[in-house]
Amino acid sequence: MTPFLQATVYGLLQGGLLALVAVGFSLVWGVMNVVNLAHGALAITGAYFSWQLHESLGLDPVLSLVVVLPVMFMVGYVIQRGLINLVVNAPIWMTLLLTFGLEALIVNGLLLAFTGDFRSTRTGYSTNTLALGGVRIPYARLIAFGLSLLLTVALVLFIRNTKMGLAIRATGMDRTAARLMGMNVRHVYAVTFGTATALAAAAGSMIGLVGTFTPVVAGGYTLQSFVIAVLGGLGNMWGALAGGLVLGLATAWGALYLSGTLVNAIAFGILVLVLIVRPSGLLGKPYYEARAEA
Amino acid sequence: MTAALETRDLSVRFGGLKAVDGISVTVEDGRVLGVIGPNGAGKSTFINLITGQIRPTRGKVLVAGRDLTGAKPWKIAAARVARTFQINKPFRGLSVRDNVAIGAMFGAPGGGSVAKARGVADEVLERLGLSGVAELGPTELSVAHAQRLEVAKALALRPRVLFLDEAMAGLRPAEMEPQLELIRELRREGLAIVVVEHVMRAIRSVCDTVLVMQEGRELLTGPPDEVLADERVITAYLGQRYAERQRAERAEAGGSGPAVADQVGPRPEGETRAPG
Amino acid sequence: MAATSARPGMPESESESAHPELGAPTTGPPKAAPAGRTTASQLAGWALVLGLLVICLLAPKLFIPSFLRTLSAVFMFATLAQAWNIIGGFTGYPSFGNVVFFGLGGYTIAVLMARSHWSFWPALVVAVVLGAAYAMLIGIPTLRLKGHYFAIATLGVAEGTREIVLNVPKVTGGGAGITVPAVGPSATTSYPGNTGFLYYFLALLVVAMLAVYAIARSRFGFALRAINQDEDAAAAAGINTTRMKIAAFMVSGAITAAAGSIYAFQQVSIYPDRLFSVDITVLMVIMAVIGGSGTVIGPLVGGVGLQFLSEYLRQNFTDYHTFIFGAIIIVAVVLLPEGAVRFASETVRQRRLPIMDNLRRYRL
Amino acid sequence: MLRHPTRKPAIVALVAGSVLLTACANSGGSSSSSSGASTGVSGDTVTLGAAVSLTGALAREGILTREGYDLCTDVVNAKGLQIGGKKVKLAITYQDDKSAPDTAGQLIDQFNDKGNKLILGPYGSATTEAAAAVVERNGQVMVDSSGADDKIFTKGYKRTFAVLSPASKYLSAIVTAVNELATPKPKTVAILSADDGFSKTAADGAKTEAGKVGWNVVATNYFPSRATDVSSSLTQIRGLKPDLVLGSVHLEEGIAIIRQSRELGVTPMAFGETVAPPTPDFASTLGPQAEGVLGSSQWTKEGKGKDEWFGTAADYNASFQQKFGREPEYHAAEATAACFAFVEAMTKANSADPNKVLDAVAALDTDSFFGQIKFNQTGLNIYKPMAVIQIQQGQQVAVWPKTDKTSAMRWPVATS
Repeated sequence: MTPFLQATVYGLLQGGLLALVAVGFSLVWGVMNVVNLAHGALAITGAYFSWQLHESLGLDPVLSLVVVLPVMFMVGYVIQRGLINLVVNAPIWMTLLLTFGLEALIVNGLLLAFTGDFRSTRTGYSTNTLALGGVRIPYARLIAFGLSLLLTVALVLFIRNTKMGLAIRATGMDRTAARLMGMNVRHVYAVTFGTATALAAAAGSMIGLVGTFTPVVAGGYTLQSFVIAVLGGLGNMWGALAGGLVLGLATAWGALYLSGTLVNAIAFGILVLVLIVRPSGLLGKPYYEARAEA
Repeated sequence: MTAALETRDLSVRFGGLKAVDGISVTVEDGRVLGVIGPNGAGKSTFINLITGQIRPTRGKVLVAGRDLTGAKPWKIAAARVARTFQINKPFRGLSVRDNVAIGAMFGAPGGGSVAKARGVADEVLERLGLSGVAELGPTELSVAHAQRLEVAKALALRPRVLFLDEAMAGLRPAEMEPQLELIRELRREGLAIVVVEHVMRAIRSVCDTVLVMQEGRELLTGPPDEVLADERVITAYLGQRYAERQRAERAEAGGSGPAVADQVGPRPEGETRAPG
Repeated sequence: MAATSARPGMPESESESAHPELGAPTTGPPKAAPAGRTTASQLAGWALVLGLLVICLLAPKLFIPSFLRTLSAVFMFATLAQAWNIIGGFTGYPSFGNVVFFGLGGYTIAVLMARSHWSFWPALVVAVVLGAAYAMLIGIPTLRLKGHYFAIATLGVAEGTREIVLNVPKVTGGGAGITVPAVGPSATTSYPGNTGFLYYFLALLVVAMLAVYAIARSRFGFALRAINQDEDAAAAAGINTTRMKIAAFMVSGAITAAAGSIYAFQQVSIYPDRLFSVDITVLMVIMAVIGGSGTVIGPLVGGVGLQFLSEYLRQNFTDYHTFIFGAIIIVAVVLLPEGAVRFASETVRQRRLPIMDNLRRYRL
Repeated sequence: MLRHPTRKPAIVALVAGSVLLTACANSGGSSSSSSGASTGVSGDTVTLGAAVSLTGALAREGILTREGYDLCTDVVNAKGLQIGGKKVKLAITYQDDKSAPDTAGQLIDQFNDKGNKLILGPYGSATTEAAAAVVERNGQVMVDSSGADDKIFTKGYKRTFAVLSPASKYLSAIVTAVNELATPKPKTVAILSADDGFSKTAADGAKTEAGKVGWNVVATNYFPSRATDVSSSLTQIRGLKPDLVLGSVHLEEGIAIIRQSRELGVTPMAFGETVAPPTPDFASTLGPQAEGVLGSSQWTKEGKGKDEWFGTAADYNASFQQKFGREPEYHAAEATAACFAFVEAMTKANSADPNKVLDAVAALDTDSFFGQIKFNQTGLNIYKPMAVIQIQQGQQVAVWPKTDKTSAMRWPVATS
């Protein structure tokens, strides 16, 4: 029983962190119909940012978000406004290629700047765990999980209750109508992408807190974001959270009871299955546009 | 003789919404059925149910007596049922000629080679007066030509049943007449035609029967003049308040002319023109 | 709406939607010309292409061994780009998992040659058939999906297939890879060497070019283009869209599997990470799109151009080449969204560089 | 958006043609300038070719390998290399194989065309294997610095030599060392391994060795190569309470095992891992958690042996520190050793002619900062033992094989 509980707890904690990586990805996809292949690279950029602040100023990764979030928001804003907006109306593979180029640029830029060395943001509480019976909960992962929940809730509140949030939802549903209502779509898109980038960077900071990173792991996080975004339904923020938790649990249990080498196969199996059976995701309404044929 | 097209109790639900609910119609060869109703009444969905874009949840579709309920669109096309779309759907990368040739290539029974299909396309274009623009791209056409292209694409299938979904939309009155003449001509040739229109002049001038739909259901069926004068139709189309006002106006004028004036009715683009 | 036509290149004017590819295509051609008419200039163009092929056939005499190998890679990627072009360019279904056929082809010949001691040629036939069959198998469910959903589903299939290959080490060798018996007593087919592989890849490229050329002017090609432009209208015009899409995917899969087979034989030892690498898919897409997707010649131009470019960058900018390549992709996507081939023909037609048109075309 | 076949075919073909022709012409032209293929000496420079991974998954280790090669040229050129009675400069030309085996093979061909017949191995088994096949065909000579999978040496290649121990020795060395040094001896061992070829071979080696010394292997568990979350594997073995946990891993899985073991309360007497602990990132990332972890290393600065170029292992350590400002890890040392083997062979042969160098490498029997080097029929270094290190006070210290310089192994090291 203990291995099961332990794997469950760990899977949930890991899933919560992955959800934070994916929520911005899902937002961008849902609102702008852009699949951002550079999302993982932006998360890892956040990890380096936070790590650098910790190394040079001794700033705790959670505290460093005060700096990381606004700066990365601006970075995202500029990328969208200056680059992605240029091709946002193009056939979808164009944005895929553009963001792929962006990913190559960021990852190799990080490699040149920080080398390929493995990094980890090591804090005083990195090693401590909370033992509940036989189940152990590492504090760092708990913090990362809590932050995930907090930021997801904050994002939902932002989207639901602010004027800008309304604008983002409106443009996501019908851009022409939004424009007719006097919204500056370019600005709204850039804010959306900036928000997604800031959230990715926050997730990156947490990745540095609970584990190790190097520029080349960026692609892996993008792939996991795919799975989670599809699982949760595009642009659905609660869905992203649920998708992350489901993915975390599925891989933890799969590795425990089947084989550790199957975790990726499980993740991609879920992805394909969800797409075919229920392209709207677990929480979404049926997404008619997803299908070519009724 | 079996009717060219028959639907029995045709229905579809999207979740809780009954988009089309129990529509039964019969269209004989050489007859024109008009379908009218306010936006959202389910007119286009009704066509989509027949031509296979949407599968019905209940009811039957018979083409010349053959049961084609829920068949895929290309099966319907092979049964010589052709349609236009409310929003024009040209193949933008292809020339006007090739747009039409596609239908002759695949839709016509037995199909044909690319060269043969182009030959058929040229004939159709000639007939519709589009020969001059055969080499252009569909985005270079005027609205009138674009609407004709949609019809040409459908005719290339050599249909016996033809659906025209708002083929008059966006046309100026002068441009409408040739289109109406074409419909009359096709009707003389024996095609069974279903016309979905907001342009009441068109409905009155070409239809043998008119079906009025409201919220997915049949409100009324009958000859055009009768239907267009019906109180329920006016209310459904123009709303309660406007209907009352018009009734008052009519009483004042003492006239009894057609209630639904030409070219009234909500336009798909939302550019509703006030009647009168 | 005014009684004028929508101006080409101004897609956002009226029917703007937040999901452009789910609705109507976003732009139209300045002028659509008849397809499939054989003209003198076309013949001249193809004669030139053939002439180049002859030159490249003579390459073993003209060039040094490593160039043969580079050229083999160029031919292989041009072939892969062309195969992607069938499903992605013509049909408009952007497969992001086409590498799965490459890996499948490679592993088919490796397993048959290493474990069952087949010789290369019959194994190649099996690989091609399997490539087509697998395309059908995954195409039936995934080709119901549109746009990004299809792209992601195929990506998932490719990654998932790699994981399966990794998890059956008894057959595939798993992560340790598998070695084709190419030399020594266990070899079933003599190793063709650099020149041999150059011919194999060239032959395959010619096959792919001819296949796409034939498709482009056949009914099949018209059906695919119609599906790409508007699937509902295509179905209403009598096109069996399901069957056509699956057929296109199968042709694409078969050609890609053949390329993977030859590649595996050339490499001798193969590993799942390389044979199912998402990078290979991305290269296919980039080459086809930057050359000009949906054209016959574009993927060839893109494949040849980009492979040589990446080779040049790697040799001359050892530390920065990926960085530069990424930047070039970004610039190319922004400036040549319609591909080099259309850019060139537009330049000639308008007698000026249509860069600003391209910039405006997809801008928000 | 034209969906036509060749609308302007002439133009299009012209574009395609010019691209192809320019490319052909360029490459053809540049090749003609290559020279010196027969002697390997062009002017007064000997150039070795090295395909290393500078981008992609192996970029980290590839760059470390390049540093080892760079140090070799620095030291050799400072002391002066004499071949054929004249002083020649040693140079290495690098190309990035992008961590892809096919690219590595292609690069070896390119080196061959440019007259680079002497090849320094890439990083990693897959790339090395691809390179070895090409080297054999082209009649080049390669000294492999890090391709350790035993598979490479079962193919009968005559032109590839490895200065390092094969994969099967990586983890079994820790078993041997612990069995020799530990009291109380562990009775049970759990092996965690990545699922790539190299790691699996190493895990198999340890399993065999553990059987020989009479330990009970309670679990052998695999996870995906380069995984950063191995918690499920650890959860599975936690209940088995193994005395020793061995990891056949790369750096990221190695760090994850230690870190997540602490998180999950997996507390054996000790952990031992391949590859990861000798890498500086390991101790710097894990901090106190790294204390006591055993690692297998191809080389330690406490090793015996010396040569005229680099001196002793300690001297090598010093010169590396001087150049790069930090201590070398074994990746760099084995790279330098591969380069050293070429230098030594060229000196012995008094030529850079590939065939003469090949014979000289095959006949090499020399002491070095890397230990004694002598190759057997398959190209493996017969004298090469693995070393075992332990992290003590944040530093890696050699604990095995026993010499007068090595420190005592701390045992058991389990904490909390």
